[in-house]
Amino acid sequence: MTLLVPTAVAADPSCYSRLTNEWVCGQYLRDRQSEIVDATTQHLEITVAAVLLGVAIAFPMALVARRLPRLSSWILGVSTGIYTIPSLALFPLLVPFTGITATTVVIGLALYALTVLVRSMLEGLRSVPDDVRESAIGLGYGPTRLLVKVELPLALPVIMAGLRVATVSTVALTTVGSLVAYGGLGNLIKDGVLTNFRAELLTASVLCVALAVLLDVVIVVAQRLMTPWTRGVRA
Amino acid sequence: GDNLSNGKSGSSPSDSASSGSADKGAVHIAGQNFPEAQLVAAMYDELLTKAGYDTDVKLVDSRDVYMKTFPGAVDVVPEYVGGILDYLNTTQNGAKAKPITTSDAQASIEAGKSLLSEQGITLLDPSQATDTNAFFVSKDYASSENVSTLSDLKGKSVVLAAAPDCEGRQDCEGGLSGAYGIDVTKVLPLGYASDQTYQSVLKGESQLGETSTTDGTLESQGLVLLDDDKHIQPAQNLVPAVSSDFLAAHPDVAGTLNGLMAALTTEKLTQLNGEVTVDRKTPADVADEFLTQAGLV
Amino acid sequence: MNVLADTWTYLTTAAHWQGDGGMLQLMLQQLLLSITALAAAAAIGLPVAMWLGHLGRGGFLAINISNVGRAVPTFALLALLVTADHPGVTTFGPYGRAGVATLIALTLFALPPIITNAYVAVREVPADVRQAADGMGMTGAQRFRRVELPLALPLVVSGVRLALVQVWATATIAALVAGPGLGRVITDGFYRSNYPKGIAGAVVVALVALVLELLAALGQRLADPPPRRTRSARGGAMSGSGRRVNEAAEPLGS
Amino acid sequence: MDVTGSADDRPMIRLSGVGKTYADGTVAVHELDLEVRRGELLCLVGPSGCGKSTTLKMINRLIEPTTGRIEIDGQDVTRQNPVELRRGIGYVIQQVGLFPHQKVLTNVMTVPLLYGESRSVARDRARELMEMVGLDPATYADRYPHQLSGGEQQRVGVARALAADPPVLLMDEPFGAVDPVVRVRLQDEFLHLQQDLGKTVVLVTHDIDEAVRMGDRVAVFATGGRLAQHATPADLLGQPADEFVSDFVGSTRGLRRLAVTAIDPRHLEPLDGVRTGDLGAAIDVDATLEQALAVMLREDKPMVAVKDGARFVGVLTPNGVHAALRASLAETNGRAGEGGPGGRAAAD
Amino acid sequence: MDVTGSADDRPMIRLSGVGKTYADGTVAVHELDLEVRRGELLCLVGPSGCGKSTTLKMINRLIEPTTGRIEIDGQDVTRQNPVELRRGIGYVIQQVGLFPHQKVLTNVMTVPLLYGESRSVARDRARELMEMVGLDPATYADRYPHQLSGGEQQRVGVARALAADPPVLLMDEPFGAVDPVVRVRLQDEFLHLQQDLGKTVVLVTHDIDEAVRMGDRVAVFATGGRLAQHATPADLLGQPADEFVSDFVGSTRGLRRLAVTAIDPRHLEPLDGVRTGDLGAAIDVDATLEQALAVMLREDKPMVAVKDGARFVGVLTPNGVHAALRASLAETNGRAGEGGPGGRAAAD
Ligand SMILES: Nc1ncnc2c1ncn2[C@@H]1O[C@H](COP(=O)(O)OP(=O)(O)OP(=O)(O)O)[C@@H](O)[C@H]1O
Ligand SMILES: Nc1ncnc2c1ncn2[C@@H]1O[C@H](COP(=O)(O)OP(=O)(O)OP(=O)(O)O)[C@@H](O)[C@H]1O
Ligand SMILES: [Mg+2]
Ligand SMILES: [Mg+2]
Repeated sequence: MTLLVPTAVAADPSCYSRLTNEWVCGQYLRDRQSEIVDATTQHLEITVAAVLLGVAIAFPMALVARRLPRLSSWILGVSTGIYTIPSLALFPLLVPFTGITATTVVIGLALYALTVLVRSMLEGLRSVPDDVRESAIGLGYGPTRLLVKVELPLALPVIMAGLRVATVSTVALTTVGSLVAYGGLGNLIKDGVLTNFRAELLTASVLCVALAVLLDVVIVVAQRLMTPWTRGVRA
Repeated sequence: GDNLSNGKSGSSPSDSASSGSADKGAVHIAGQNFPEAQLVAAMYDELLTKAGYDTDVKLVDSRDVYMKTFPGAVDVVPEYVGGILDYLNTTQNGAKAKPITTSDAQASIEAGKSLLSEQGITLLDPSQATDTNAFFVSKDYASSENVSTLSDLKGKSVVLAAAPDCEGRQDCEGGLSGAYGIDVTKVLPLGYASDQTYQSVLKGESQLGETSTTDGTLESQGLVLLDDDKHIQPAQNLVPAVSSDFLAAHPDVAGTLNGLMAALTTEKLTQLNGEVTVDRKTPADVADEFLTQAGLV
Repeated sequence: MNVLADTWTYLTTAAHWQGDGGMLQLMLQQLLLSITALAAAAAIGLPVAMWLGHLGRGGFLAINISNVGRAVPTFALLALLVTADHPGVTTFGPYGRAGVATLIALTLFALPPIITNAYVAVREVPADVRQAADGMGMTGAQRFRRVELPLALPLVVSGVRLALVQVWATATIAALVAGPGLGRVITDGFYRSNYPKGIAGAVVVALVALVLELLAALGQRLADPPPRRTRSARGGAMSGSGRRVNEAAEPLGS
Repeated sequence: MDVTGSADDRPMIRLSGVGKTYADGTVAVHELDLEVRRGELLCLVGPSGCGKSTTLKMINRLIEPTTGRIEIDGQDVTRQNPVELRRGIGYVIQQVGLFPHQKVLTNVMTVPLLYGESRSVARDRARELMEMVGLDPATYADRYPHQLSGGEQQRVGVARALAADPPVLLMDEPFGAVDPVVRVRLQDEFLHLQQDLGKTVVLVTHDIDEAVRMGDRVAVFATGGRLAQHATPADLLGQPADEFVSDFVGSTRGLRRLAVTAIDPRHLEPLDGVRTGDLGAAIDVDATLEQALAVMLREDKPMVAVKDGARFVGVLTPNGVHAALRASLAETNGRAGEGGPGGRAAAD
Repeated sequence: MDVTGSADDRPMIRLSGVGKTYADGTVAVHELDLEVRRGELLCLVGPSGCGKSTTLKMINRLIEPTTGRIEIDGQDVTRQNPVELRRGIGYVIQQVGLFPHQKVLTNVMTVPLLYGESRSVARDRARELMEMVGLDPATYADRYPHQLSGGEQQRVGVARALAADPPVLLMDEPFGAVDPVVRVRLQDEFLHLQQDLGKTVVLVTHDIDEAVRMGDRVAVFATGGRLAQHATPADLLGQPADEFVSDFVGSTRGLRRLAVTAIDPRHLEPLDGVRTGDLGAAIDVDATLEQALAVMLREDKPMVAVKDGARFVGVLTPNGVHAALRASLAETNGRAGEGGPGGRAAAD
């Protein structure tokens, strides 16, 4: 331990050394640039993959829930139940099947996203005006086409609202992937918390926020583009 | 997809310098994700890469996770003698099983032999470097209460800031109250060597904090380690845990890792830890420096 | 499967429930924490979101800003908050160690679903209904209270329901700062490889979540009696037959 | 258009140079000048998409005009608080727009409650109005809008707008979805109401018969929100301002006048010499030509006796009806543009 | 009701004992027997809330009947795949129900695309139909439904239903929100279409004039979904089955017949002895009585010459019109219930 002091003096402590430990530190950004970029990329990839997988799972669940109203409370219950499983329990449960891989994280996060996604899809579909649905059915739309061509587009505002919440939640939740080494920025955050590494903690947190805002904007822009008819509906 | 890169994996920056031997195939290293484990894993990584292996390193939050795929998808783990044996003991024999570890490393390994072979795990030579639980107080408390060993706390009432698993354990709260007769009024589960634990002791919310013997940050924070004069800590010597099947196929790994174990001492490890946690050098850099100095690469 | 049996034993052992630090007490503490955080989020989020929905603008920004709070992992936020001077780690009444920090983190966590749903719900009230209300001389507030709010209510409540369940599940995080709640049982169990205990904690959390969900659903139904069929009603006039339309469409499979 | 007349009191509603161009460049209303007198019922008719609804919505500021000025009771509406403005103006929206979350009775009670009426007063008034629009409260009060037929919904909408008893009423195709029997009932009820209470009403309809029957005056719009003619029903039928109006009013517009033209004693033939077998029921001299013809057909007789009180004043034959119609048309043409008595006054 | 006639081919649509009771106990339709012949246009009229829309929706299974059996082309509809069933049936919904997320042109293209038409063919067909309903594609194709007026929206709905060219069409008040000029245009276009293509059509309307003008036969419903009369327009006007029908058809129902009764040479007066100054334009012997009267009024003449081809066959006076009307009514009464030629055929 006596070795510490000379080392510190000799190296002229950087702004992120434990002795100075500044919140904002350009040196840190430079020294760990590749690590930060890698973590951010991984974070983004895992988040996007998880949300997409979540949508893919939630969609059939919402359809079943709508078609069989008696099952709907069960389906919502299951999605809620899954959300309450601690990641501490869920990830080790998945590891024997999927190994210590990003897949594990993606699956886990997709499952966590179900609560929000299933609900918003169900609610979105229910919000479709009945006269529109009736005219479509009357014109000979089969259930699938009705869903794809009429109900989904009209459900979009509500579904997209759910997707926005699910996406930011997943950005935040991706950090629990550090449990199995694939936490993206979560790896840095975890380390930052553990070792009181302020620059690392702050940088990674800010990047999380930036990612969330970015994805949110992407979704909103996509929604605008996909729902041109909503513009100017209000007088 | 699996192509997602892991920030902490990959080989050390220096490995392109020296030529590797013939390609010997892949080795999967896993371990826990705290500074010392990062450091040791980085050493394994560099050594095995130099030895011609294609390495990948996955550092996870808890032993639970990698033990699900070790041995199997994971071949090599930087372990601690007491840590892995206790884990195997409790998972095989239940949470309340009688501990098989003692403060003697070799004896502990002997005691765990059947458990290890059952699992298909081989422990290589333990290092003399050891990293056991340790307990600290603030400098102020040490001087005002005049304590330097854990025995000095006998009969005193303290709040303990420690890992969430501390309560009842022989090497933690159990031993402190049992063997040392300390009155632990409350255990705050703030983590092992975590900043929260330090802060709690520094602020006086708790008097005693849990860390490791190789903690390189204590002095700089104004904290002092208390001597485990009754040796309640089981041996926690660093030891490479290797899949028995993998070892049979790649016997040269034993030599490579045993060499590293021989070169490490507790003091060295503490110093290297300090470079990682205080100076915040990257584990890979610190590992490389050490391996070069020690002539291992 | 031994683990499941042990979990059952753990759950059915009275001693694990009783007394200081027993699961019952931890559960109540966590409930208190969750409900307080939810109430705070609702008190902040609902008025802002519904007002913006009523105006029909500004929602993007409100949702986006509220998302910021949720984008930071809750444990990181908590770690940041406890290092601050205020709210810090000081004990806050029944909310325990770092109570204020925990409440802030959970409140920020609960805001996005509440704000997002409430905004969208009010915004999506059909234009002809809105216009009829304006045309009869309702003030903005009256239109809001008499027309938009009742029509939006199901979706608004659904947002709050969602937030409730999520906050409850996330409140286990208080264990990280030695705060109260069932998180302790879970972390303790999993970190000490005492799986029955950890799973028992998780099971209790899940069960309570379902009970909360059920209660919320009941409350929602009370606030919104069945004949109203609100969601279909918001769509327009044909709800009854619309429903039948679906039934009629069902048998042909997809 | 000098039909604005020499009213000594100010008009209740005055639009001057009002125009509306939608965001996409569609000109819905163009430079519109229009006055509605106090207590008058003005019908707006015109082809689909000519800007009738837009005009109506500009009056209660649901749509803001792009140009021009709208006054109600001498006050510029843009200077008024829109909420207070609308409180004085009942509004029946073309899309009906019932509140889907409220039962029928509650829908109708909405406006009185809004104005601070007590629940019981509002409920009584709502029940009364439901009766008036032909919806038995016992059956319909507790239904939700989606449980009603199209025409029933529309009637609820009318009842809702009437519930507040506002001095000005804007109605956008209020009877479009109901059958002729109910429609005539509603029209009559409404005319009585309006005469008793002297409301100022602007009623949009695409049914020229309805316009002629109900309007004190009728404003005919041409596509693009141009005012093509603003006249009494009789003048409109008798002397369309241009080809557009005459086309719009229809080639059978002369026959439409049957309904609004009173029997003229000058076209009666003397009773003497009529075979009594040829006479069916007698009608009153105040009746319209249409009613006279209807009686002849119902009785299957070639003529009908006309009485003034108890006294027979003559008989009317189909040729007499035709002559009366021609005379009435000629008369209108003669006094071109002079504000005569409304068609409705004659019809009542 | 033996008006179902002696058609040798099976009816296209047959309802037997069909009833619908809604969940809350409302009986919307009660034991209804009704047949629609192949290629026939049947109008359903009746007071608001009498079950017209419900009946229509039961035919394409948007509502399942509580009792009875519905056949289309001899097939029980409940045995058929509803989607396929509906593909063969065009449907115009009373609430219009345009797809708010699609532009006008896309709305109209919907059904052809549904049937696997290529985009370009569908687009051409949609443009054609937009022209037909009087909406210039250049102006309207790229608008969203909320940017249209009420009548414009309704017309898009009609165009959408026609786009698929289905053999059977169900139309629920398709022209209710459009002005008379456009309506007559639409009605004419539609009648031509139907005659050319021989579609079977059930058209709900509350406008008795429209029913008389368009229907081959008219079914009058009474409240509660009872069928009060099912007859040709001429029969309906001439001989209402009961008081309810005659009330519903209206006291001026005789005059309505003007529009559907052809000139009868028996009621013409000889040309000789007529002052030429009294004669205006001549009309064809195929014209209706209403057209004859309109000409007399337009020309302000007491009579009109009637030609058969190039040959003058006589003059018609108002008295002659009246006599012809009476004769036509008497004739209908005489052959009570006998399925005569439709009013429309006579009107064309
Ligand atoms: N979902 C429902 N629940 C209960 N009653 C209903 C429901 N839908 C319609 N009705 C009632 O059934 C009757 C028939 O309704 P329907 O819509 O068929 O009438 P309609 O003849 O089309 O009338 P309109 O000309 O006014 O559109 C009405 O009295 C209506 O109130
Ligand atoms: N939001 C809009 N954007 C663009 N054009 C519009 C919009 N709303 C209406 N229009 C157009 O303005 C014109 C007038 O519309 P308005 O609704 O006033 O017609 P209207 O006279 O009420 O017709 P109808 O009798 O069919 O209801 C129409 O051509 C319509 O297409
Ligand atoms: Mg309109
Ligand atoms: Mg209807």
